[in-house]
Amino acid sequence: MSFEPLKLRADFPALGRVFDDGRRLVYLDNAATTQKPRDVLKATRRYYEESAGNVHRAVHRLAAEATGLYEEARQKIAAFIGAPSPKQIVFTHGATEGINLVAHGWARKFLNAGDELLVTEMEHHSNLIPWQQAARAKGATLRLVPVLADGTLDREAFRRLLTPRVKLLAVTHASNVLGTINPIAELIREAHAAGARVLVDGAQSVPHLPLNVAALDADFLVFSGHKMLGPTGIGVLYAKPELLDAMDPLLTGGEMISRVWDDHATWAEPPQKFEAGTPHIAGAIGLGAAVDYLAKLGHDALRQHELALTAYALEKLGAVPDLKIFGRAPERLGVVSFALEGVHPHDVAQFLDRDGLAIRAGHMCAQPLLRRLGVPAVSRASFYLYNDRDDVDRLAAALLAVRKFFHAT
Amino acid sequence: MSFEPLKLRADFPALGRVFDDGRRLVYLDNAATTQKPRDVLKATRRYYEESAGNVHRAVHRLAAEATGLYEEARQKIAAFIGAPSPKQIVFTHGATEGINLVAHGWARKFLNAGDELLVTEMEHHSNLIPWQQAARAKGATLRLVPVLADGTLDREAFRRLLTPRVKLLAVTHASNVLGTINPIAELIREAHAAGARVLVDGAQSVPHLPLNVAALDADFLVFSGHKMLGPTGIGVLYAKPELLDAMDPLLTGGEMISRVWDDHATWAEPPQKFEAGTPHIAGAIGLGAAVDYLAKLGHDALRQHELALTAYALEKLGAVPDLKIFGRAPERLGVVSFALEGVHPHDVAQFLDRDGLAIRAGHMCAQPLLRRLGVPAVSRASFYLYNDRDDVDRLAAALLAVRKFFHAT
Amino acid sequence: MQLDDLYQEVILDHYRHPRCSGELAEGEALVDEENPLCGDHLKLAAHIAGDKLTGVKIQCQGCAICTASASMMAEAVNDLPLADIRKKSAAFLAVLRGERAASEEELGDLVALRGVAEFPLRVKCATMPWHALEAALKRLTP
Amino acid sequence: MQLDDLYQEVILDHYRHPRCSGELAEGEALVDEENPLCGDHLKLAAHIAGDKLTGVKIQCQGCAICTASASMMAEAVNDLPLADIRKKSAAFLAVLRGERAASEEELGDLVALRGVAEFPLRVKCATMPWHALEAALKRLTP
Ligand SMILES: Cc1ncc(COP(=O)(O)O)c(C=O)c1O
Ligand SMILES: Cc1ncc(COP(=O)(O)O)c(C=O)c1O
Repeated sequence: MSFEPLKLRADFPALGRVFDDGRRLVYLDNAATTQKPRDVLKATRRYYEESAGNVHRAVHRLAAEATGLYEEARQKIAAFIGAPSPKQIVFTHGATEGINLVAHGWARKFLNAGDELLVTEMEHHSNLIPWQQAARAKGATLRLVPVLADGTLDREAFRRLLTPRVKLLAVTHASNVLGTINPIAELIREAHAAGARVLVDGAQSVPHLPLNVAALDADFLVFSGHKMLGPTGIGVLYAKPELLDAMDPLLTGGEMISRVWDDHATWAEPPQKFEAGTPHIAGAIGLGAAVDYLAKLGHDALRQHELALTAYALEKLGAVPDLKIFGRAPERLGVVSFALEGVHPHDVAQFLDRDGLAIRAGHMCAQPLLRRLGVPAVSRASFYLYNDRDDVDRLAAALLAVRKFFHAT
Repeated sequence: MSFEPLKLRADFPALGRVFDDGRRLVYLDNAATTQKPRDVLKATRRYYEESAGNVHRAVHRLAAEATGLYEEARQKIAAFIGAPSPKQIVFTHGATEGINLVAHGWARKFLNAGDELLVTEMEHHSNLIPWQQAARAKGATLRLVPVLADGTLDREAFRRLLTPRVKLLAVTHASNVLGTINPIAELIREAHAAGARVLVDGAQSVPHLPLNVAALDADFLVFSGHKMLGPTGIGVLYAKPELLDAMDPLLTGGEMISRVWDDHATWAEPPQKFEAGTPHIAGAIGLGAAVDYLAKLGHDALRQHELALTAYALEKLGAVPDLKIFGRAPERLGVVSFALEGVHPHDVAQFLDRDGLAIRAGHMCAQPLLRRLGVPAVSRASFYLYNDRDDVDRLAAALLAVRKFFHAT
Repeated sequence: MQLDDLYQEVILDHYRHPRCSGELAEGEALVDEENPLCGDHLKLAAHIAGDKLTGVKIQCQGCAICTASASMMAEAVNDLPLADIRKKSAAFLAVLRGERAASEEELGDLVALRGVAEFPLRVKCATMPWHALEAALKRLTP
Repeated sequence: MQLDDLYQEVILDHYRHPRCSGELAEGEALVDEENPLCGDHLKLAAHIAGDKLTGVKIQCQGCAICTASASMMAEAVNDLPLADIRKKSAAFLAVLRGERAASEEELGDLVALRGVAEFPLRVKCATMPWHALEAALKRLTP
């Protein structure tokens, strides 16, 4: 199938936006959040306009329909990531909440003093701070696998750090700064061989890469809907059944109980056990529609498109004088972080915004990584299915213009 | 202003629904979740179709607009409940998450063994189980204020239980089963006089009653957007500034930090400190629009309408033979729970559904209360701004029909 | 799907006059199941004689569907060989899950409950007694 | 609002050649502020002589707006009576918050930064040095 970003763009209302000066929006901040196709908006609207009942609670038709749509979304998502059962799909706020559920409900329950937690230097704050907190709460030690100069993990160091004391490896499948795709299958295999469980932060990978969680044998996987065409406020925690059974819930209250007495209560089976309170019904339904959209597109076709576009971008940006690109991993996402000598990333982003380009500037929620890169901030362009070479050309041209403005005057 | 439910109904797409048999939907499950007016759907759609950037992170226009809309929603909500500052408004999943944030971040930090927590027998599971868990974790004792036969709190018992050992009173402003509106201002005053903090569960009251959190002097207030015309997946925790400062965050990760090192991190100021990860941007914006809608309507006018409708409903349902109504508090919401002698509440709801009426049947997430009422389940009709006397008439007629079906044959 | 199909005369009859039904004393019940969503509550007693289940007695507090299902089940499985019970249970649950059509031959009176499959939120009401039975069998034949 | 208004020549000049700027040794800085959203980082040293602030020295790692604001601020407040500094700070912050119009008389060169008020997400970049100054004054005059 030939991939036609320009045609796909028509599915995304926001990408039709033209600014006052006549320039069209070039959206290159997809690693932060993506735009939403009409199908997703339609699915959530349909829920609100037709079936806006609560789930799992009433026998009237609105509630029955809502429950049906909500559980159907769970099934779609299970199929999308290759989960053996929809019961392994817990709906969360997003990747951050998913990690916290494990850091509280599993790590705080099963870690002992002297145990170790392993993360990497390229983690997003969301996959670092919850483990700092869990380690502190349990007297465990948190260690970071170093990142090499090319933006890949130091595999030697990883093996050295992977002692029998390590109870969990929490690692991002792909870096939101460097674009590096980690060899997740191998990491999982080695961690399992060493007796450690593995949590995969799929916030950046699930939207872009073919992934089968059962084949990978991941113990936990988290991701966010808003980074994969879905609504805000919804995400997923996948886990193996025995882990969901063993874990404690973090949030308690309505919907997650079996029986309740004055002084104690028993929990429902997973996934309900982890979904306290009225869930984000519209969000789950919207994420189901997003997954449909991505599945129809085909993960392999999407990957080929992004690979080609990224190669093109690296070539074009490589030709911009005084531009330094961070991360040169051979396996990478369409995420390119860079710095223009003598111009602060914020100023770069401000000028690009004037030209209609939306990129991100800042610490990318990865302060430890940026400290190692020796910069307080970077600029980042990140691509998705609706970006094309024209977008990259405009990015390169805008960067040349910024450089001229700051260097010339 | 005269209140015209029929006109208002036109603002709600779902309420235009007509079933296959030609009957229009009569939605009487508002205590579970409410329908959404066009304004709310429009506001969230506008975000997705025009300004779908992430918040607080980038300098491009989409992010700037998204941040502006998100923070504007916070301001609207602050004004709506009379919060002195928008910084006191923490966006959550919903009421359940808000209670859990306090049960973890405040109670687990400040409770000591031997301390007491006070709740009531009419609490929703969401305002009971988190305190059971906190009490257990800290060696504190949880006590329940009894409910009298008429559905009001036993104020004598309350005063007896309100010893200096009580560190927190967690109480619902209004019961989702009995409809009872608790004398919240007095409860807060007495609790404060005894040295206890007060968390108000406003899930049922904020959507229906005029409420000024500063005048009430509540320490914490939680509520859910989906029960007040807003989107799913969004809610609010309000707290006094010094409590937000003192509380620990429950979820950690991106967006809630100040600085991050390999082994520790510092937190941002409230409310960001409690909003880890990408927030439910569309949800917050939608809740802002819902609050606009309610404010335009006027809380007093809404209250008058619901009072009149409830009086009418109590009269009409009172005339249905063999129908027992639970709760006869003088101050009440438009929430009426009942049981039809010899017919299980589930069967009642099933028959009403056939007639186009959506009501709720079950334990209402209040098993301890239902145990006291001596029933395993009840049926519940709950009203909102778009319900009118015709809806009540249809309810009464449908109940008579159910009774006939089960009693006659 | 009409509601009258759901609430058939035979179902209402079992609801009003549950068979094999009675108060179960403390310790008498093999299982004590609750459907927390609706508050349905069921206790079941029985014992094994030879290859048969016998003395089935049920105390059920539930909706018409649940109560009738429990009553019809009790009648259907009492004094039946365990192997037949297992077959019947599998057949009934498959029909309720919508996995296959109901056969009167196989299910007897229980076919009256097939309509429940059309009401996804009520399926649990009808299957709960059978899950309780399965749990009881597990306890009786460890 | 044009970007050229934001990045005026005077701002770019301060960005490229920050005044009162230099490396601050360990322990020399009164405050060490960071804007965690962009990674802007600023240290400030100064002392009091009589009723004046003097010896203002700043080490700033930030965007053009932040660096220029810090530089212009340092120039504007060095050797100024504390009372005048407080007035200037309040005026500047009010302008940046969009609460009132900028007056060249009051703010001098600093008026060049008024355009930042039109870019809400950049306001922090311009105000951060002033918040650092306020923190420093608090430490110097407890
Ligand atoms: C009184 C009360 N408290 C708390 C809740 C929980 O709200 P949510 O499920 O939106 O978190 C509800 C609603 O179900 C309620 O009625
Ligand atoms: C690698 C990675 N992990 C986790 C997150 C957190 O995702 P969210 O903010 O949606 O919870 C992000 C996104 O910012 C990310 O890029």
